[in-house]
Parts: sequence; structure tokens; C-alpha cells
Amino acid sequence: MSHDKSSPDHLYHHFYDVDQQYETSKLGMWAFILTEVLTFGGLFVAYTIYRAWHPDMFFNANLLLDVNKGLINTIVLIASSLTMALAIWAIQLNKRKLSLLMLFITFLCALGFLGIKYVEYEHKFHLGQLPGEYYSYMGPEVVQQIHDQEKIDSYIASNNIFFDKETNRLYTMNNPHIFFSIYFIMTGLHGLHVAIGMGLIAWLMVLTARGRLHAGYYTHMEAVGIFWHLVDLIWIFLFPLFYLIG
Amino acid sequence: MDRLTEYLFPKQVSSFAHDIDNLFYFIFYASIVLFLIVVIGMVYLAIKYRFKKGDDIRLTSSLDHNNTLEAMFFIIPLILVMITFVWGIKSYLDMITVPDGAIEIQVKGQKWAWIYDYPEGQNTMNELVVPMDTPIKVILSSTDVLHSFYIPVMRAKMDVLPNRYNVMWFDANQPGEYPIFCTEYCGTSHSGMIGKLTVLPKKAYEIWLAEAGSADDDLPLEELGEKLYTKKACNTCHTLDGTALVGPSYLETSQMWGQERVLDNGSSVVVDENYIRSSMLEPQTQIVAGYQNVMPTYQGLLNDRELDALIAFLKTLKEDSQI
Amino acid sequence: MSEEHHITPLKTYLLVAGTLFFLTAVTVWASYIDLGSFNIVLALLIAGTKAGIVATFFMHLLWDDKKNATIFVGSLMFLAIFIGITMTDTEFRGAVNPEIKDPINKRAAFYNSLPLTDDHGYPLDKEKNHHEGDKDHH
Amino acid sequence: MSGTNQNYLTHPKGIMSWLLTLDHKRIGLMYLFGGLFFFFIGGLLALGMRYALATPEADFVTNDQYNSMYTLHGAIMIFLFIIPAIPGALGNILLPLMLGAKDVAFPRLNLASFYLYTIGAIFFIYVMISGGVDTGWTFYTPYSTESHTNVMGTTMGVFIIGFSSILTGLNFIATVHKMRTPGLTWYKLPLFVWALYGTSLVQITATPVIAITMVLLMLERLLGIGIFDPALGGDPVLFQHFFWFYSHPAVYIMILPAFGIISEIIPVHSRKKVWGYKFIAYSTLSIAFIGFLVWGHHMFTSGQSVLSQIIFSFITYFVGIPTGVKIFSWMLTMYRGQVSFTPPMLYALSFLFLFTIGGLTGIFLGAVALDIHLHDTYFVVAHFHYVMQGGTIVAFLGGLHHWWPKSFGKMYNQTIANICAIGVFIGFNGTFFPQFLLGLRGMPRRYATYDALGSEELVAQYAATHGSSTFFSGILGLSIFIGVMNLLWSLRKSNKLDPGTNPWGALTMEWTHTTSPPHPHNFEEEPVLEHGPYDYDKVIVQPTLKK
Ligand code: HEA
Ligand code: HEA
Ligand code: HEC
Ligand code: CUA
Ligand SMILES: [Cu+2]
Repeated sequence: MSHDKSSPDHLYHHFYDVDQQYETSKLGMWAFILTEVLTFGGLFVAYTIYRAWHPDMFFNANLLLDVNKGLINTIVLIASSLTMALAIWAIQLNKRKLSLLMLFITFLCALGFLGIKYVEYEHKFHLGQLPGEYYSYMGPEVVQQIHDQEKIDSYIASNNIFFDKETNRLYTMNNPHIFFSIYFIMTGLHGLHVAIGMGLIAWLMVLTARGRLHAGYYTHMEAVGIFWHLVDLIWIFLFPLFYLIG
Repeated sequence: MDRLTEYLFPKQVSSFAHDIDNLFYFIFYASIVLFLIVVIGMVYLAIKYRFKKGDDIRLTSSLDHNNTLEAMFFIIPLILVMITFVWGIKSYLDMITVPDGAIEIQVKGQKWAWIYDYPEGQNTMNELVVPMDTPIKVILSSTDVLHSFYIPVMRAKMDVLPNRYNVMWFDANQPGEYPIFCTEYCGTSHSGMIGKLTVLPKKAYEIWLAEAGSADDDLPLEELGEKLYTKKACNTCHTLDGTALVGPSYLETSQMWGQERVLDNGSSVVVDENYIRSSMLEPQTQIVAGYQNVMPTYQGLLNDRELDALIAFLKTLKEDSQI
Repeated sequence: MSEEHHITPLKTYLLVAGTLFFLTAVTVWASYIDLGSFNIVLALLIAGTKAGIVATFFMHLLWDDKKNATIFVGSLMFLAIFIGITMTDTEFRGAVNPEIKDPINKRAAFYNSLPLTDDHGYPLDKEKNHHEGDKDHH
Repeated sequence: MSGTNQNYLTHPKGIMSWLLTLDHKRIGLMYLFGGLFFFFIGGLLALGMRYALATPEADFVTNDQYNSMYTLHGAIMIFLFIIPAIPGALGNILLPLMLGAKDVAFPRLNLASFYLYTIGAIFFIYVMISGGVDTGWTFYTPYSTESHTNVMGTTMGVFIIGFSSILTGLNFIATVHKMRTPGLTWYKLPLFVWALYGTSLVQITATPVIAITMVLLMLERLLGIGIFDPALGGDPVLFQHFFWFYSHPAVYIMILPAFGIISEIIPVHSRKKVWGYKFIAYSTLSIAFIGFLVWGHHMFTSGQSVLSQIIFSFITYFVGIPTGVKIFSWMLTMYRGQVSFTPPMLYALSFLFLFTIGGLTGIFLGAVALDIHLHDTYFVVAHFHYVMQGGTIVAFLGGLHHWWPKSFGKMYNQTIANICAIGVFIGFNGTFFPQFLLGLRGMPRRYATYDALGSEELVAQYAATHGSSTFFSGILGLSIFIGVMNLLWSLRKSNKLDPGTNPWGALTMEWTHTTSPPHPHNFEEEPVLEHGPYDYDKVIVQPTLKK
């Protein structure tokens, strides 16, 4: 090899020096972030267009989401972003223990996030607020009050529920099942990213604990950090788009 | 030019066809010029500067740009392209602006036939009849997947979407019979989804319209059935000679008369008038084993007499085959 | 090599996180006052600000090679192209021929959904619906 | 170029050293043979289709079989051959060599990318065995959500190959930015590198969208999410936006590497400085960018809004201008050069001829009013074969002949190669030119039969044109086949070139600074740049092989 003898062992043979390697990895990571933005982007397009087409559907269906849980999750994710950043800060100063602790907290936050999501999903599954064809939720009141024609009428007037006199059947207006399709796909894909992020953070913890990462070499952590902040960044948009505005 | 048009294009039957063909010729001749510049230039340069036997390998010219020439690379295409754009859009706007007083015909695409509903209530299948020199506005929709309604002689085409309308218009300036194609892939018999456009002089059209739907009243049932077999597009899926296409051959069905037909859910049903009738009106309820649930319903497209006629026709097949 | 890399002071990080929490509170609060269509604009503005903060500080774009920031901004630009041009279609259909503006049956939308009531308006038992209402579109 | 005999083909040895290799050259070769294999399958399907179309009736295959054949033909050619395999093969082998780098930026990612390609390919093979798929390579909903064929397998395959493509793009971008040897500035890069760079930008920006589109399509089938399905209130036209937002830029993933190849071949074989270096370089980037703004020109009859029709038509034309700049520059490169008619040069010249036809017919299609007549007819089929087969594949074959001695240290029979190049040219024009006529006369594409058009005269007309197209497709297939066999035959043991060989007297770094085939680590010493890639006005390198 053409490296001088002093080159550290974490330098791959095809780079000239550690700096080139670090910069290259970061550039690669950012190119990857671009692909992530566009993957989610496709879903944001679907969201925007259906929202523009059916604002009332979004408004009504939005009320079925639990703002508090969304808010807690937002806070949890921002906190985890902070600890992730601090983990890098700590490793840059060679505070390995602190870095490990920060990673661990990040990991716990991620777990908490998924836990809350699980509760949310579970509740929706139970109610039949499912994507697409499987959507079956018509609002709790409807089921109870259904044999009272007047109440049906008032319900229809207020809630965009359509009662078809010919077939004598109830339909929800404006396809909330599509809202739920988009909701589940976007939050689901985001959740998948959180889970992948957890795996990566666990891997970082192992590397750090073994002393493989240190102030002189922490590219992995920097890259995972960027990924993790992206996960946070996407949630920053999902939260208001699904939970807050209708 | 006319000879060329005759060779290159189908007839020009709509009022905008001529304009579109001319747009084609404009791009065509401009392209030929550009193409010849590239090809003649290329061949000339390659031969002029070819490396001949016995030549020495030498340093070649360092010439690698020429500002005027490069500017031309931009400017000339830009001009050509802008003309094309303006022309293309102008013609396009003509093609989508439906003139007042157009006859509105509803066209439904379904696997694999075209169904036409006339404003006066007549309906036909696979056979579109229109008067000459009258704008026709077709309102398209589909009952299943995407199709595309294409009349080459009109230079008109529009996709047919489920749960959505699309609009297209044309006017015919020559009587005659012309093909209509489906140009959006829609399954097995996509290439069989072919309709016929008949352009009649106005008078003849009125007579046709008055008779449409009632014209066949005096035919005997079997003959009417035979006619409906092609008219209602049964033949896209059912043959008479025993080969199975998308659906079972009528010959097979008629030979099963009175016997048990096995359905795809394991049960079976006796082939009789009622079964055949429900096969046409509610085909999705009883699916013959080995076939898919693709037959469209003919509810509303066949009246009682027509149903009887088809059944009568079916029954004749068995007898024919026994002779 | 640590000398060469920028080390962000702890204070910055804490400040950034504080701002993010604060903006979260603001956006939740803002969602409870009715501003009409301005609600969504406001929410997106706040989200955009938060995202910008995350990218510049947490993701270190401020101190990085400018190429990385370019890539990131580029990705947003392509997303904007995707949304923007697609909407020139979805928002303007039917400008010439109004027939094509809306779906034929907005509700059809949901016509194969499960009927909740039987023919007399009484609720049906859910299990049973699931099988009936499935698949068959017509 | 010292005399050590070590080269990447023979060192290290053993099957595992290939399967687990991190060497970009070996990965490139694996892509090459994978790609050729699928080219062969796709080509056989094409010939089968041509045979079926020679007569109007469905006598050779049934409708369903035909529909499956054209879908697999299109999908395999696009997703398994020209998108991944060409940058994957020539790009991988050459990019680091041209940059004076020891490898691409992320060798492991590179191998992962190849394996993703393999997994995707396995999905396709599974689809072929399990009875095919019949949606067309465009997967339009709602047909694709209800078709009973193996749509899931195909979309899964496309999804996975999409990731492979993304990883390659990402890798190349990092490589071009960070791995150049000192002194190799942007304007000293060979134009092939610019082309790969542009390609990679398109790959990473467009491909994620096809990935998510495929996911949505799969979910649509599994769960009926309703976003694209009109039966559930969705919009099928929206699917087309999603699909073409990827697939239009994807046609530039296919053609930009070909542009790069041509930009290498013409200066080398004309022994002349390339004309308008900067114009060619920047036109690559502008094509890549403008390519993102025109996807709707595939949807002119879909019922999208009039506003979009106008916007898309307008921008479509602008792709033609930077492309034209390239074409004229290549042509003028020969001016005052020394042109030799070697096999790569013959392919390059026929590229100029064929691609110009293909590109100009794209302009016909960009004119909305005319496209309404031509959309989904054989005119479109002819257009895209002129650009893809006549453009990309011809350039690819040229590139293969150009760099074959570099990659393997073997020289093929040049006379046979020249004959095949001419055979491809004739066979190709004979196959696809008649299809323009078919399309103008209204023959729709994706038709398994054309026997019942309601007009005997029309059927006879179509049959005659289809017949001649089928006849020439035989010549085309045979020429490509012999051409490739000629290359493979050169690999026999007895045939060997001197490691220092530079058969064309080229000046780019892969020829001047390393052996043929190259050293496992590319360069024995750190390469030092002595001249630009096209300095034929300053430097003479004797070609080691004379004709
Ligand atoms: C390698 C792939 C490739 C390339 C490079 C291109 C290049 C172009 N394509 Fe093509 N195209 C396809 C592959 C490709 N296409 C495929 C696969 C389909 C069909 C998909 C399907 O439906 O299955 C398709 C379909 C397609 C359509 C849709 C047709 C339809 O379905 O109705 C259109 C419409 O605008 C179009 C236009 C163009 C244009 C304007 C270019 C331009 O980039 C061409 C630019 C080049 C030139 C213009 C020639 C050289 C320039 C000069 C000589 C200078 C002078 C120029 C001017 C005056 C403009 N293409
Ligand atoms: C790269 C892209 C590519 C290439 C190269 C080709 C090549 C060919 N194509 Fe294809 N084609 C498409 C992409 C391509 N096609 C696409 C995308 C569609 C649309 C599909 C759809 O509608 O969904 C299509 C559709 C299509 C149709 C229209 C079908 C229809 O609409 O009904 C036809 C009809 O003639 C056709 C013919 C051919 C022919 C004769 C060739 C010939 O050029 C093939 C000649 C090649 C060979 C015969 C192979 C030789 C190879 C070797 C010998 C390699 C040897 C290697 C080893 C031995 C290891 N193609
Ligand atoms: C799109 C293709 C298609 C068209 C058009 C079509 N059919 Fe069918 N038909 C089928 C298929 C597939 C079956 C078998 C599955 C089933 O029973 O639904 C079938 C079954 C039948 C059967 C029962 C046959 C048996 O052997 O049990 C009858 C009767 C029938 N069709 C009559 C008609 C008539 C009459 C028409 C025209 C007016 C028609 N069909 C048009 C596809 C079609
Ligand atoms: Cu209907 Cu194709
Ligand atoms: Cu395109």
C-alpha cells in the first residue's frame, strides 16, 4: 500500500487520509438524506393533493387523532435529538462514558416513541380506524343512535355522514379511509425509520463501549446522528400536518 | 403532399385533422433539415478527415470552439421549437374546445366493449353512429379499468377513466365506416376492444336514430340472438366453435344444456333458461369453474326480448352441432 | 483530527433544544385559535423554522462543507417541483370542460365500505359485515 | 507501467474472491455479465413478440402470453439491463480508473448494490416462472391492482433494484467529488465522468419516488388503501404522476451514460480534441435537471388539466436544445482530426444517426396536438427504441468494444466487429423505421392481434409493415448476438495483448497510467497527471495496434 506507516487502522486503503474519508462519508450520508427526503416526499405529495381535494375529510378525520399523544411524541423525539447531538459532542471531547449515556437515553426515547405509537395504533385498530378497504369506523354515537331517524338526520347534518335512503345504509362522506391510509403509511414509514435508528444507535453503543469510536474517529456516530435528526425533522412536519390542523 | 398524406396517415375526417397533419409536416421537414445537417456533416467530416493508410499519426488541430457556430446551436433550435410550441398549443386548444350545439354521446368503456348512450335514450354497443358535419361531444367513463378511446381518422384520443368523466369531441366531414381502437392496455382482449364508427349523412342519421333499438323487432328470436351475439360484443369473449377465450364457448354451454355446471365455489347449477339469464344479468354471482369473474353485467343493456333472443340463439348451437 | 472539526459548545445545543420545545408549544397553542386557512400556513411556517434549526445546528450544516447544505436544499427543491407541478394538474382540472373536474361519485369513493346498518336502520354485527362487504366492487 | 503480471482478473483467485470482492472492476464485470444475460432474455422475448406480430392472428402465442411477453420484455430491458447494468458495468469499471482513484468511495456499498440487483433479478426470474405479469412496464392502476398475474413479484423486484440503483448513484457522486487524484480538476475530467455524475444525480433524486410508488402499489393490492384506486375514491391519474416523475428522468439515466461513452469514443478515434468541452459537460447537467420538469408529456391523453398539458409540452422542447448542442459538438469533433473506422467509431457514428432520429421524433411527441394522435401507437414504440436501443444500446456496444482490451487485455476480431456494427445498423433501421409508419397510420401498441380491425385493407397494410419489421429484427438479433460472441470468443487463453497496450492511442488516465487489464489496486504508483484527457493537439501516443 502506498500509505505512510503512520496511517491509523480505521483508514480504508483507498483513501489518502482520514479527513478525506470523513468528508466522503458525510457527503455520502447527505446524498442518502436526499433520497430519504424524496421517499417521504412522495407521501407528502399524496397528502397535499388529497388535502387540497378533500379539506373537510382531513378536518373531520383529524379530530379522531389524539393530540396529546402526538405532542408527547414530539417532545420525546426532540429530546432524543438533543441527546444524540450531545453524544457526538461528548465523543468529540473524548468523554466516552458520557457519550454512551447519551446514546442510551436516545435509545430509550426512541423506544418510548414507538411505545406510544403502539398504543395509538392499537386503539385505532380496535375502533376500525384502519386504512383503505378495512376502514369501518363510523363514530361511536352512530352505532348507538342509529334507529332514531331524527338523530340520524342531525348526525348527518353535523358530521358529514351520509345516509342513503335507497339502500337504507350509512356511509361516511369524503373517504376518511384515504386519510387513514396516508396517516398509517406516513407514520408507519416514520416508525420504521425510528426502529432502524434504534438498531443503529445500539450498534453505536457497542462500538463506543469497545473503544472503537473516539475523538479521532467518530464518523459512524456523525452519520447516524444525521439520520436520527432527519427522523426528528420528518416528525416535526408530521405532527402538525396530522394532529394539529384540520 | 396529398399523396404523402394518403400514404402516411389514415383519412382526414375531422375538421382539425388537416391542421394536425400540417403540424406534423412542419416538424417533419424541420427535422429532416436538422437530420440531414447532422448526417451529411458527419459523413463528410468522417470521410474528409479519415486516417488513410500510410498517414502519419500527428498532432491535430487545437480548434475546439467557435462562438458564432455555438450560438447558432442554441438559437436555431430555439426558434423552431417555439414555432412548434405555439402551433401545437393552438391546435390543441381547438381540439378541446367543444363547439356549441354539439350532440352529447355518453361512451362507456368496459372490458372489452364500448357502450354508447344517445341523448334520445337509444343505446348501442361497439357501434357508434354519428351524423356528418355536426360536432359530436363524447363523454367518456369506464366501469372497470382504464381504456382509451381512439379514432385514428379523427386524430382524436382520450383516456377512459373509472369514476371520472373525460371529454373529447370531433366532427365528421365524410360518410363512411372507420375503426375505433382501445389504446390503453386493459387486459387479455385489449386488442379485441375494437369499435366501429359509422358516419351517416344527416338525413340517414335521423332515420337510423328513429329506428335504433326498434329496428330488429320483427326478426325471429334466433336470428336476433345471432345478431346480438356480435352486436353486444359477446364474441369478444365467447366463441361458437368450442374454443375457450376469456369465457366458455357457447357451444360448450349449449352442450351442457340441462346438465350440471360446476361453479368455482364448488357448488353446481343446472344450465337452463334461468341460469343463462342470470349469467347475463348478474354474472358475478355464478362463476363457472376455471374462469375469472370478468364478465360485465348486461343489466340495462339487454331488454327482455333480447335476453330471450340470446337464449334462443344459444339453444340452436347444440342442434347445429349435432347435425 | 479532532482539532480540525468544529465542536459546537454545549450551550448552543441546549439553546437549540429549548427553542424547539418552545416552538412546539407555540404551534400547539396556535392550533387552538381559529385563524381560518392561515392556521395551516402558520403551522407550516413554525415547522419549517424548527426543521431549519435542526438541520443547521443538530445536523451541523452550519459548519459543514457547503456541498452538504446544497444537497439538502436541493432535495427540498425537487420535492417542491414534484408537489408544485403535480398540483398544476390536480388543482386545475376541468378548467375547459367542467365535466372532468370531480369524480363522478364522490361517495363512490366508499361504496364498497361496510354497511353499518341493515335495511331497517339497525346496526349490523361487525364480524358478519366483513365477509359480505369485501372485494366485490359492483 | 512496470512489468508485474498481477492484474485484477487473476489476482486473487477463487470463486469466493469474486463473490465477496470489493474491487470495483470485478463488481463491474459481474454487472456486465448479469446485464448481458438479461439483455439476451429480453431480446429473445422481443424476437418472440416480433414473430407473433408477423401475422395478424394470435397463432403463435395466446393473448395472455403475448401480454406477458411484452411486459417482461419492457421491464427486463429497463429495470434489469439498461438502468442498472450500463452504469453498473462500464461506470464501475472505469470511473475510479478515470479519476486516478484506487476504488469508488464506498466499496462495500458497491457490492451491496450488486447483490440488491441480484435479488431483484431473482424476483424477476420468479415472476417469469410463475406465469408472468401483464400490466405493461408502466403498471397503470387500476389494472395493476386487479390483475391476476404476478404483479407483486414484479413490483417487489423493481423496488429492490431501485435501491441498488440509488446506492450506485450515491457512491458515484461521493467518488467524483472526493476521490479525484490531486490536480484532476473538474474541467480536466473525462466527459464520461461528467455523464456518470449527471446520471447519478438523477438516480438519487428520482429513484426514491419509484420506490415509494411501488410500495403504494403493493399496499393498494394488499390493503386497498385507495390512493390510486378509483373504486375507493382514489385517482389513477395521480399514479401516473408518481410513475413518470421517476420514469421520465429515468430515460436520462439510460441515455446520459451513453452520451458519455460517445464523448469518449469520438475524440479518441478521431484523434482530435473534443469540440466544446464545457458545453458538453454543462449540457449533461442541464438535461439532467430539465428532465425533472417534463414527466407529464407521457400523460397528454390522461385527462390532466389543460394547464399542465401546456406546461409539460413547453418544457419538453427544452430538453432538445442541450442535446442538440452535444450532437453538433460530437460531429464537429471530427473536423481536422484523423478519423479511423474502428468498431467503436462505427458504433458511435451509427449512434449519431439513430439517436438524432429518436430524439427528433421525441419532439413530435412533445407537441400535444400531435401526440394525441400518436400516443400509445407504434410511433411511440419506434421513438423509444430509436433512443434506447439505437441510442443507449448502440453506444454501449461501442463502449464495450472500446474498453474491451482495457478490461480484459484481449483484442477481438475487428473485421467481424465492423461487420456486426453495420449489421446492427441495418437490422435496427429495418426493424423500427416501419414502426413509425405503423404508428402514424394508427396501429396501437400492446396489441396481441390485429386481425379484427373492421377493415381488411387496414389489416393487410399493418401486416405488411409488421412483416418487414419482423424480418429485419432477425438480422438485428443475429448481429448483436454475433457481435457479443465475437467479444466473448476473444477471451480464449491463447489470445493475449501486451499489458502496456493502448490500442487506440487514447489519452485518458485508464489507458495511459495503468496496465491492461489493470492492477488489482488500479495504479502501481500514485498517478501523476501530465495532460488533459483530450490533448491530441499536444501529445501523441502511438496506438499499439494498427489495423
Ligand atoms: C433513452 C431513453 C429516452 C430518451 C433519451 C428520450 C428522449 C426524449 N423523449 Fe422519449 N420516451 C422514452 C425514452 C426516451 N426518450 C420511452 C421509453 C418512452 C415511452 C414510455 C412508454 O410509454 O412505455 C418515451 C416516450 C416519450 C413521449 C410520450 C409519448 C407518448 O406516450 O405519447 C414523449 C412526449 O413528449 C417523449 C419525448 C422525448 C423528448 C422530447 C426527448 C428528448 O430528450 C430528445 C432530445 C433529442 C433531440 C431533439 C435530437 C437531437 C437534437 C438536435 C439535432 C438539435 C435540434 C433540436 C431541436 C430543433 C429541438 N418521449
Ligand atoms: C433497453 C430497452 C429495450 C431494448 C434494447 C429493446 C429491444 C427490442 N425491442 Fe423492445 N421494448 C422496450 C424496451 C426495449 N426493447 C420497452 C420498454 C417496451 C414497452 C413495453 C411495454 O409496452 O410495457 C418495448 C416494447 C417492444 C415492442 C412493442 C410491443 C407492443 O407494444 O405490443 C416491440 C415490438 O416489436 C419490441 C421489439 C423489440 C425488438 C425487436 C428489440 C431488439 O432490438 C432486440 C434485439 C436483441 C436481441 C435479440 C438480444 C441479443 C443479445 C445477445 C445476443 C446477448 C448475448 C449475451 C449472451 C449470450 C450472454 N419492443
Ligand atoms: C369480458 C368478457 C365477456 C363478455 C363481453 C361476455 N361474457 Fe359471458 N362470460 C364471460 C366469462 C369469463 C364467463 C365465465 C365466468 C362466469 O360464469 O361469469 C362467462 C359466462 C357466460 C355464460 C355462462 C356460460 C356457461 O357455460 O355456464 C353465459 C350464458 C354468458 N356468459 C353469456 C354472455 C352473453 C349473452 C354476452 C353478451 C351479451 C356475454 N356473455 C358477454 C365473459 C364475457
Ligand atoms: Cu380497453 Cu384496451
Ligand atoms: Cu419522457
